[in-house]
Amino acid sequence: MKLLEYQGKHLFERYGIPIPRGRVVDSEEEIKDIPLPCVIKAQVTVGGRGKAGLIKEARSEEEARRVATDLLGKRLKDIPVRKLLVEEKVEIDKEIYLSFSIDTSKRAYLLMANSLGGVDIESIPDEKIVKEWINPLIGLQPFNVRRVVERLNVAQRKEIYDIISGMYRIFKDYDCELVEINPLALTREGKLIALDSKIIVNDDALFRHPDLVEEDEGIDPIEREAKQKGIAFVRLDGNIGVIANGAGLTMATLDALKNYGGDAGVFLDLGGTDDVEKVKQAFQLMKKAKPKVILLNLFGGITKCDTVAKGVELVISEEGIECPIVARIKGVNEEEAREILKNAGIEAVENLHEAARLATEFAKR
Amino acid sequence: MKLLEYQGKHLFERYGIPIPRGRVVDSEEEIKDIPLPCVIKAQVTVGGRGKAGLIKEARSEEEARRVATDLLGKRLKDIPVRKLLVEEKVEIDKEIYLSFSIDTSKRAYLLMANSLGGVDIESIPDEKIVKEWINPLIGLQPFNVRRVVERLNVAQRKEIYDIISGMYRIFKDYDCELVEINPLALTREGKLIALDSKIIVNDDALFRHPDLVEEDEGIDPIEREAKQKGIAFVRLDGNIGVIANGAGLTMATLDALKNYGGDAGVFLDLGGTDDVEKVKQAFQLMKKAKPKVILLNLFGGITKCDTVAKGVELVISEEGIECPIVARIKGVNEEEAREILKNAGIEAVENLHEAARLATEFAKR
Amino acid sequence: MAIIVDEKTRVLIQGITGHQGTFHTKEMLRFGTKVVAGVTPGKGGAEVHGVPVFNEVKEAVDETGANTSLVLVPARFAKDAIIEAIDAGIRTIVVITEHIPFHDTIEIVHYARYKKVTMVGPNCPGVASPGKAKVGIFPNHIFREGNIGVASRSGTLTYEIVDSLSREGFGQSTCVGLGGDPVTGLNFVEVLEMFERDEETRAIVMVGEIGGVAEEEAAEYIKDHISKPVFAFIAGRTAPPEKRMGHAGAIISRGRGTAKSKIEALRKAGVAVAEFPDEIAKLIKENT
Amino acid sequence: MAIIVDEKTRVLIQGITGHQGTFHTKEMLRFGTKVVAGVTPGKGGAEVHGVPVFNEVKEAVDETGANTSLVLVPARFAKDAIIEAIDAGIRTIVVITEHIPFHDTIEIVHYARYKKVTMVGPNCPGVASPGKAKVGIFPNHIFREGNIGVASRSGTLTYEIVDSLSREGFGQSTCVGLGGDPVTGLNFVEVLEMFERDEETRAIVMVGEIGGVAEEEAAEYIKDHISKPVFAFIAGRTAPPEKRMGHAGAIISRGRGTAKSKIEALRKAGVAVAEFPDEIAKLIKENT
Repeated sequence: MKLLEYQGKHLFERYGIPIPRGRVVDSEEEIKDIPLPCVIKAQVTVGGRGKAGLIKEARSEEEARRVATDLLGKRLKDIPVRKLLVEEKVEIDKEIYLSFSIDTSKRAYLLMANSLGGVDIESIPDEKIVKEWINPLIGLQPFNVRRVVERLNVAQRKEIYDIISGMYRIFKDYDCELVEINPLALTREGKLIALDSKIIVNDDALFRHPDLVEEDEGIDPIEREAKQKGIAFVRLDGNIGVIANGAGLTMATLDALKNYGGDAGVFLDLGGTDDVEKVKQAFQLMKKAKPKVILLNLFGGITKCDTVAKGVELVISEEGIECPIVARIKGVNEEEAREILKNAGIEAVENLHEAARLATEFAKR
Repeated sequence: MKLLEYQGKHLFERYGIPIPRGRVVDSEEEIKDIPLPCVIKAQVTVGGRGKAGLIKEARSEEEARRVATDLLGKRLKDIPVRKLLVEEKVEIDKEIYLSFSIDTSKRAYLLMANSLGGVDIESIPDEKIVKEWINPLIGLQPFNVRRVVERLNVAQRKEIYDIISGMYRIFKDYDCELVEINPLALTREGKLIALDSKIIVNDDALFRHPDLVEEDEGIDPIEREAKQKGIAFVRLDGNIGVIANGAGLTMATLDALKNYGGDAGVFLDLGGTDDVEKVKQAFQLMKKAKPKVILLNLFGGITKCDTVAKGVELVISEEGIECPIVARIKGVNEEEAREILKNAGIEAVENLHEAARLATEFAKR
Repeated sequence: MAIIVDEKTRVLIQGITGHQGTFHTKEMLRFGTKVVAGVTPGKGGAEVHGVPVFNEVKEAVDETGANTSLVLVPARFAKDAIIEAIDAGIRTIVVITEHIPFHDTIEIVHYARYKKVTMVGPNCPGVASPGKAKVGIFPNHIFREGNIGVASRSGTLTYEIVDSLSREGFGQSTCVGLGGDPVTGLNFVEVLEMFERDEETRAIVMVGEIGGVAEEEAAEYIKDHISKPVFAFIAGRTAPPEKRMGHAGAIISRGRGTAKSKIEALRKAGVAVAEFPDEIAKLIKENT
Repeated sequence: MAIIVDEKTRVLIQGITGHQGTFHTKEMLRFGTKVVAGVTPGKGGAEVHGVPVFNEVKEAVDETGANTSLVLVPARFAKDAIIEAIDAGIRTIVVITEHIPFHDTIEIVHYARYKKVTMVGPNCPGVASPGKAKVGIFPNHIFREGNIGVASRSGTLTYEIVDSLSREGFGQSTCVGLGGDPVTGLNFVEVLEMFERDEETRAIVMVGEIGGVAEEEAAEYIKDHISKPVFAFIAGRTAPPEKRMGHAGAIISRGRGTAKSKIEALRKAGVAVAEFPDEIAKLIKENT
């Protein structure tokens, strides 16, 4: 779960990391007694707010209200702007990048820092990034922080030390995949202030953090529904709806389509299930995404082929499926599944090549 | 640092471990609005309060005041009773023993439990004690607690589980060497209450716990002074004052004395020092303990022999030392040391046997 | 020989009394695996398909000599179950459970290493050495005894590939499901090393996915340390960046972990990479 | 050969610029030890008796090839310093510092084991292999090259015993100060094992103290695993229970850790136990 900037900053505040004075509003009427001049920032978790013009400044309350009205009507990558963070404008002398994340290959926590903050860390050459790996069994030690502070070349050593320590505590206490400050501003007055926050909490650990409430960001309602039902559903750019069991197999199906010139519009992983009802739900979700053709690729194991076939049959008989379905069936009970699908008017092929070719053909009609 | 019972119980309360209603008083006048019937317990850290008659009951406020007046005048192993804990009397159905300590040989934390609480754990046969070892890098896990709770055979599983978890957090948060509840009472009403607390905090970690204040228990003023000065000083039952450098050497000197029939009255380890002033302080402390003879056993290394000799000479010339001194000097600068001591009227021997024999002789005069 | 599990494997199933536990106990027994014990706290004394159930792992190990554990418990209890198994002396742990909190997994992985315990997974289908033992949830019928070592980050895709290998006459020495999480107990490099040392294994098949750099690291390792022929399939060539493709680990993040980079690295290391899952058997035929 | 430290030992001193650090740097250099670097945060660039000082251990290791660290930093910074040394690739760590918080020590000891680092101490005088290297604070003049391995929980008492051995013609292969804390990186058992394997060592001297059960465990181990003659001295025969005799570890607590139980256990294991420190040389003469 990605926290919105203001949610992250609330955590920063609780952990002693300085943030600008300011507050969150969801309408222009709330803009009163704000620090001036101010910065008004759209609260969305997708990146690229700055370039999209969703971060603006204002010098008077009147201007701030005008900016707010304007921003609250905008969208970024289809996500509507519903909240704004109004903050004092800070005069910046220097910008620093700081983050805690995970190095999956070293199986360690990774502390990164750079004194050229403010830009995307990806655009900074690797040798200019200070990296420090932390063993999870022993945790962050003072020397790790010292090594980083030393290389940032900033006089406020004690303050940075405390900020890094606070970030680490958030990282651990909240099961984070990422805690990032970019930039940490050094102001003209020599103060350090976190101008932005980026925090990603591990979804699998959310049960330990009932205090974190996901903001309704107005994301794709089908993806939301799929998430609630425990189905892996990803919307893509093409027009072929792919359903398979298992993430690897679903990806391999997407790849096979591409080999024949077809483009998937939905990635839907049934997962390991032997429940007709769940199969039905998956096809109902798929229907909502309105693909031109559905490609079903099944390797039966725990998820038995006939169970899936029954689910498909049920959806067809109860509510119909408008687009054609190409089915490739293998594994446990494949014969029974073929029979059921045949009766429902769907001819199953045995070969992924053939299925991909056929689906692409339908999609291009 | 050993916490007094009431200090430990304050920690228990903060960590959600149930304790009896009650309060601490240091005079009989404070006994007002107390729970009745009550138990009045002398607050001293030395063991054996019960047997010494320092835990009493009272059924009325008047009786309680009488008991308090009596207790506040007593001593246990020379320690005066200065505070009392007045608590509600609890009707006990069953008594449980619980503790966290350290198994130095397994280098692990040790959780011990027993359903025959209320007596000294040392008197319970080993096979009747439930033991669970916890690796310090991974910490207490739910299964450790379950294994213990399972074997205690008490219906209040959830409650015991929470009590054990709370004890572990105290153990870790406060750098404890021991956190013990003996007994944890199961009351007739089916409630669990910690009737006693025994907590030992690692002295070397006290700098991390400024909230813990050592109670002035009126312990030996010389031992207190030595502690403040960073000198290892232990009072023993004999009449020979032993000063050596290094704990092992000091112990070996005590043992050598015993071989010749002598008994040490003071164990004083100079430690590794090359400071005349500290040597002087050590001898001043020793003088206060009024030994019949002082046995100085020195193996010079970092602590140079002549430095110690100078310290002794200084004390003799400035204030005098009444009892005879037997000195055994070896190692770095031993010749210079002999010379200095000779001028101060002390003849040094080279051999521990000879020194022990001589000191014993002086002590028996 | 085979790797990780073999005829000496004595399996304990943590979470045996659940729906999955009961089902897979039967399937593993049918495979010929020595399933000697199960553990479900509070259910001690019960039996599942003739396998005795205990309350605690220590008890189960002491009574049955179990040396390998299969973890099927729910995600939030997994860390506890795994540490219990490690402390009880289990030497190999196969973790099927998915959605284990990431910070739990990373601690467990290090603790297992400290205690010199081999941990496979989490979020994996298990390990199977045909003819010897299966510790996992793979369908039984796909395997065939033979000399191909398979290591995979995927689930059903592995089944598909193993099935096609078996049909084409390429049996397996051992098939290892590494798991789809970003951090796992074993990565490709460790398993490649085991297969290289295993006399029974003649060729190695790697099934990779987008996300992370495990395949790139494997490619580096293969160059210098693997003498046996290696074949690979990488899923996710057409996956868009920043979207999790089902698995927590299957995500192209910040430009890293693309299929392209993995395939290139592997090819540079002399690995034959298939375009379709069913092409692997053909590649083996051509190259061995 | 010798154990733990030898001619390949390249020493880094953590806390080199302090009073103790400066003094012992000179003494170790005089002993012939290769002291190659020092570390004191904030003092990088300085020199101590010609030894370069760095701000960080990693830097010092990279520049000088140090493989062994001597820790002299104050107790409250010791954990940090030791983890830094372990993470920087130091293979042997000798911790002189006393009064390290106990919970810090126990974590460090496990972390060192996980990383396969040999840790000696804390609260110990160090390790010396006469003619090769001294990493510690022992006086130089007491040693003499030879074939006696010495392992001790004590400080000056060890000096005294080593000195008397040297005077009587019994030189030492290696002398190891285990440290006086209740938990230490190496105990008698581990060092006995090293001495047993060390070809240069012909006989072993143990200097024990009251407190803990390390001597009793050593006795058990000697029975089954040590073929070389072992001699011992145990300090504290007359110490009263429940009083700390100087060291944190030297305490007879709850009836355990008495000198009597240690001496009996050792004698049962065939170890000759001396009554006075200077008796050991005599016992060796009589028994070898």
